[in-house]
Amino acid sequence: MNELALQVGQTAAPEAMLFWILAPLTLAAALGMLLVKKAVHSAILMAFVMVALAIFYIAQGAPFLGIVQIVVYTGAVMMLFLFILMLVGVDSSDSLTETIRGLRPIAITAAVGFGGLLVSLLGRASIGRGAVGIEAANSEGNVEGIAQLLFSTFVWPFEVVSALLITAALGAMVLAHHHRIQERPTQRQLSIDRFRGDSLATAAGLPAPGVFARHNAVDVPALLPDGSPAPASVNASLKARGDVLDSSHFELGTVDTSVEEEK
Amino acid sequence: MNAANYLYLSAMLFTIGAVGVVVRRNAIVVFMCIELMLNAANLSFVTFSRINGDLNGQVVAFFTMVVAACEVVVGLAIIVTIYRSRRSASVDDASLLKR
Amino acid sequence: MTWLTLLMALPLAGSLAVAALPKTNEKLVKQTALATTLIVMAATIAMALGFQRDNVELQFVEKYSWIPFFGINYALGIDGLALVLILMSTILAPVVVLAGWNESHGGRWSVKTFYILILVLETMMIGVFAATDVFLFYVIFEAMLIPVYFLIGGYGTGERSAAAVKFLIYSLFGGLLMLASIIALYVMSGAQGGHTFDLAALSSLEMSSTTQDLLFLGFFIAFAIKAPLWPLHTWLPDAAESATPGTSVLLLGVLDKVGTFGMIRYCLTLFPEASKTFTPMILVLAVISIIYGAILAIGQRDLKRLIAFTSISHFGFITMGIFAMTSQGHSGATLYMFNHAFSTAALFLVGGWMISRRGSSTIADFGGLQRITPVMAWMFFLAGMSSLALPGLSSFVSEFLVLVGTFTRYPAHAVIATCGIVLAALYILIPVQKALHGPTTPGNENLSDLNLREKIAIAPVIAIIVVLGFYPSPLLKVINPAASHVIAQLGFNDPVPTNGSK
Amino acid sequence: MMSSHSLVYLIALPLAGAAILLLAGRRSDKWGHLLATGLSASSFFLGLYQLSLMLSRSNEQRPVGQKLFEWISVGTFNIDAGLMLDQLSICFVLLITGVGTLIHIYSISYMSHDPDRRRFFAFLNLFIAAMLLLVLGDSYLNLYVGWEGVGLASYLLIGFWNQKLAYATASKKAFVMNRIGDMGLSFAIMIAFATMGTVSFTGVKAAAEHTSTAALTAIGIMLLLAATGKSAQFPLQAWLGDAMAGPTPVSALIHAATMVTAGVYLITRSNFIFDAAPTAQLLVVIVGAITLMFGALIGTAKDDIKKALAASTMSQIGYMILGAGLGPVGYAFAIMHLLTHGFFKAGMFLGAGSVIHGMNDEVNIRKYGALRKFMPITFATFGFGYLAILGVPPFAGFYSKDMIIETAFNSGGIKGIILGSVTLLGAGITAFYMTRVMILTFTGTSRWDEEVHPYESPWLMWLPMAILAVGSVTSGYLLSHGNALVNWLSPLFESHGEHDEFLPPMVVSGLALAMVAIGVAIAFLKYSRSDVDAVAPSDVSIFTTIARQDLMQDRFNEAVFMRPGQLLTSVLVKTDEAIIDGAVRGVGRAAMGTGATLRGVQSGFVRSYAALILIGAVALIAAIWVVVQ
Repeated sequence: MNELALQVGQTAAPEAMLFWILAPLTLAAALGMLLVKKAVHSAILMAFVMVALAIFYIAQGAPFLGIVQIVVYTGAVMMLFLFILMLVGVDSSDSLTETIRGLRPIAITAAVGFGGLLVSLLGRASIGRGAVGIEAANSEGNVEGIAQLLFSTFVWPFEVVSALLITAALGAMVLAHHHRIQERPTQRQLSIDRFRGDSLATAAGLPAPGVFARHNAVDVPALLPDGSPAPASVNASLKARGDVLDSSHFELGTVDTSVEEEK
Repeated sequence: MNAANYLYLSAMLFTIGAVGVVVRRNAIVVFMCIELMLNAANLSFVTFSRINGDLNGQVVAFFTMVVAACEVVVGLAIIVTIYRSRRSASVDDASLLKR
Repeated sequence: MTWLTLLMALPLAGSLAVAALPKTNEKLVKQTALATTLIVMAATIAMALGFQRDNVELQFVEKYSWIPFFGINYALGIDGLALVLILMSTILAPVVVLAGWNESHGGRWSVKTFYILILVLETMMIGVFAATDVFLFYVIFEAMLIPVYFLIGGYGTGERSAAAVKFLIYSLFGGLLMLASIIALYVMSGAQGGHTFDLAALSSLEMSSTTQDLLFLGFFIAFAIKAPLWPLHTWLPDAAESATPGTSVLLLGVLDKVGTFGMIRYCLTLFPEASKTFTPMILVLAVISIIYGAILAIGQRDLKRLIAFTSISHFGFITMGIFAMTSQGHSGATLYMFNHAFSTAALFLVGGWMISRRGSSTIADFGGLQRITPVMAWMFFLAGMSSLALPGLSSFVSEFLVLVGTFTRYPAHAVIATCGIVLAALYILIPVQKALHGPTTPGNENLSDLNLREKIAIAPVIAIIVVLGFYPSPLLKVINPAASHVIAQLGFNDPVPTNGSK
Repeated sequence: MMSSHSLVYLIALPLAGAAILLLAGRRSDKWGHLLATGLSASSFFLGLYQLSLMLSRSNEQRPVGQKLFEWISVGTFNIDAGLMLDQLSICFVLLITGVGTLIHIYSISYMSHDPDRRRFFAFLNLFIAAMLLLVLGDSYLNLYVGWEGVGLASYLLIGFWNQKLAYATASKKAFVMNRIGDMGLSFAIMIAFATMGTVSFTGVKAAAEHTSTAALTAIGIMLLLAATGKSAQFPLQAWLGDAMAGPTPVSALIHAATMVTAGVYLITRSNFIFDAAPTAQLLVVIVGAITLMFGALIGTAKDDIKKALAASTMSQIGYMILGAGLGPVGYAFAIMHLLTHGFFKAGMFLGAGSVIHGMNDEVNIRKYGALRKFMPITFATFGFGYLAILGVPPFAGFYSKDMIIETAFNSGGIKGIILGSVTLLGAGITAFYMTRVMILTFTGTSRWDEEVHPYESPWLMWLPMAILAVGSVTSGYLLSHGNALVNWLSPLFESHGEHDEFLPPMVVSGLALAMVAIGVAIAFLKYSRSDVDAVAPSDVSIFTTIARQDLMQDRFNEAVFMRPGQLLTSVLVKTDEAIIDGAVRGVGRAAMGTGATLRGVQSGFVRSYAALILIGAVALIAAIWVVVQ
């Protein structure tokens, strides 16, 4: 092992300490991602891994990347993940039992083989010269160095990547765009429908939700004149989702019908 | 401390990501595992950049991040679309390729 | 003058013209196709008149660079062998169009498509015999499969799709082996003075005997599949059974000749040593084909399959003649290719008419046709006589030349092959008896005899069969120099009379 | 050899007749038969003209040749379409065209009620042309063309009424068995070319001297095979009896007078080969002897008049082949017997045709009887033929057959005694069965069915019979007078030293006549004294049964060749389907099976694809791990 390759030389002790503390934690977090049931927990563990990686970047003389990692990745991308998670249901937890027979042992065996082979290859690998260290390259500042490269050698890929970004943004919009199945009804059409409908009861429009004076949330049905809740006053999708509040306790318990009209 | 350690760490993270892609059914988790693999690769790039003493590795890692961002955007859009029609984010439910 | 390109361009132009016609005017489509094939035939004959028959070099040579990067040329040129085969193809084409006037109806696609395919096929038939660039040959060799595939699969009868697929895959398999050999030749040519696909240049390559043997086999198996040699023959009966008669004529008459043509032009020329090595084995296969094809023909119940098996027997003769390595065998084999095309064409066309009238291709369904449709019966009989090589008809000359040529060098093979002529009598006379003779069987009473169009179509074929039987010299004079040239290049001399001293 | 320009017309005239009649179709129904007869007759007169030219020249100058065009020429294999007329050919030319013309005339009347008479005449003309080509060709290959040509004509004519399946089968059988013989001719030509480098008669004759006996023997045996096929000799004799399915004039012309004698022509023509190949010659003699007995024995049991005559033909050709096999001394006698046989057998066949015609197509002699009174002319002409075939002096057969018997005895040693005895015995049996036919047909009581009213044939039919009868009476004397035929043919054959006479000619003649007398007597005793059943008795000895079945020839062929052949065919058809094509289909099925199995991998689950990618990556890294040590 001493003949070994990738003799990078001894790094500073603080870095070693950082590595040996953070690396196991990172590995544990990554493993945890696989093992936890709730996707949102996975996302949080993932965010931890990314922050840890950002720290490693900075420790290795790549402060620009480290910052980008935190800002773009942990900040934006992970937010996006969480956002989607919220959208599809943050509460749902996955079942970890395997449904495809034989897949898990195959995957684990393959992964162990893969990791083992990769590590052992790395152990044998050689680039034929000693490590240089990043200090010289960063002599004019890390950001400046990267900018130098990006706008000279890599300017063409850079432009292509920008086109890719725009395309991806457009693609996301196209994909997420909801296609109308029917033509959007015009006001005129709606009006005609109201009057030509089954009954004239809805001609004046649906009742607004909420119990006036006591409650005006959209998920509370309105009360009919006799005090019973009006189902038609709540949006159908809220009902379907089961998010309608019970309005029974806002009902008028007794309507005093005995009051005589004052003459 | 040997910089190669970062590479070993990177290899292990990559492997964990790969396993995650195979064993997890939730499309979003699968995506996160892919991100993990990409990040593992980035760690390698940064480490190689250090070993070689030039910034090319870091630039490539930068590009990787951009591409990963694009991929996440499009991928999540797809997940949302699928979820909208199937009410499920499980990759196993989208097995129409077979038929 | 660029005769050969002109010949290839004419049918292609005809197919474009057909393509431009309206789909509904079927008559005009057919007339255009017929006119095109007739023009091509006239052009071929005009070219043939300018052929110097004693010149063994390639004539009407053309060469243009096609894919310069790989040294691929569009190179054409013909010798006596190729000329005879091109003549054969272009004479058969109008006959097929005229004879199969109605066979394009009831296909999967339109009448128009049928004739476009036929005309495109004709272009390739000319090209495959005229190509002198190995790569060009290969391209046309494979491309020819496509129109035939559609002709069988789209316009055939019975299990046409299965037969077409079997034909295509079988042929492609052979073609791939050949492609491997061609690439190997190309690579070797690079090491010996520059990459080329030129036939003449490739034939002077130096290679070890093992290499030569392997490459020879690549070519030979492709050709043995094409000219079905036992045991690679099983695609043919299926294809012939399913194809329309006209397609079968082109398939057996022309396409399969590419196999035997290729054996002479490519196997013998490119690999003289390997040819000698494999001659004993090939001769055995040829003899087996002769006898086996004949016996199986006797055992067939279906008329089209029967004719297909007779062809397997005939191809055995041709192959035997080629590898007998005598001038008689070689000339005989080439003449046999020409004659076989016409006798099989006659059999298939008349058989096709019989089948389309009766609505069945089972021999047992016929009976007593001699009394009901005398002209058709006579034509079938004559075609059959030609197929069994009756002296005085064209096939006899070629068959006898092959036998004599083989006997002088390989007496045992020739003796066994000669037994085939008895079997030939059986495989022709049995269907003749069952279909034409005997009392009229139910279902046959109202069959109509040949109409004028059919008579006109079959007349030239019969005329060629009869005239060449008595006077084959014009063809033999074209063939002989080419055949002797090949034999001489291989270093063979005809055996001298032994006076029985052996 | 002198050249002539007119030989081709001998063939061209009848060939043109055939072509015109076949191509003109129904339009020539009215005059077709006349044209055909006329063309055949003109060919005959052309033949006479050639004979007269020949007679006017000296012996050596008599053969003439004509080269028409170059037929096949490849390398050293050069065959011209050439004709040659020499002393031997002219005999055949006159026999073919002469008897042929007579039979044309006969057929005008015989076939007058047949709607296809024109086609019949076309085939007859085709036959004449082919047969003339056979005898005029100047090389074995040209002969071969005529050889198969007559086979084709024979096939067409036997199967003339092919709407009857049995007749069609008979024609097919004849063609196929002939083809076996033709194969022999092919072999002979191939061997000749391989060993001598030529196949023309003159070329082979010249080369034969330098050629080894083994090669010549091989050629000879192959020629003999050819001859047995065409001439219905053992072992290829079985087709001749069935060939009687054809119209009777055909039987007279093709299957009695001309085509079946082609084998004799071939052997005589190839004398230079057989003379130098004693083994082949011995085989020829053996074949002739077997066939002459074979035919004679079959003849004794046949009730069908034409089949009885056919058996007799077979037997008589056996005599000729035997004669031809006896070498230089025998050739001329074989030819002489051939010519006389041509007359009397054709005459008898025409007589039989006349009887059949008068008896409403009845062919069974057991249903004849007492026809002498109703058909006097037929009786007379048939009777002359009968006397001629028996060899009663001075009828034709006496001269020719006795010569063969004599030569057989004189061939020396034990061989001579055996052959002589066989020929004598054959003569006796011939006398027996011919007398039987004669008695059952013309004498005794009538046994025919009620509705039959026998009548004499019209003059167009009896005239040819009469002419042939004259021939049967006189030809023998004319041909042997002053050794006319022997001297005429002698330039063609090697001169031969005098053989020791085993028996004096008078003794041989006496013996032969005695045998004939015995045969006739037995027949008289058996059939003339007692009544004959109209139905053939079934309680007969095993020998009669066997003889009735043509000595089991068909059974033998069926058991030994046909059934195994059919078995082989059906086995091969199944093998081809199951094994060879099965292998091809197996490859296809294997590919599809593999696909079906691998299809399971395509589960549709993204994760299983991902797992596969992972496995692929592992494999890749493992490969790198192994390679990059």
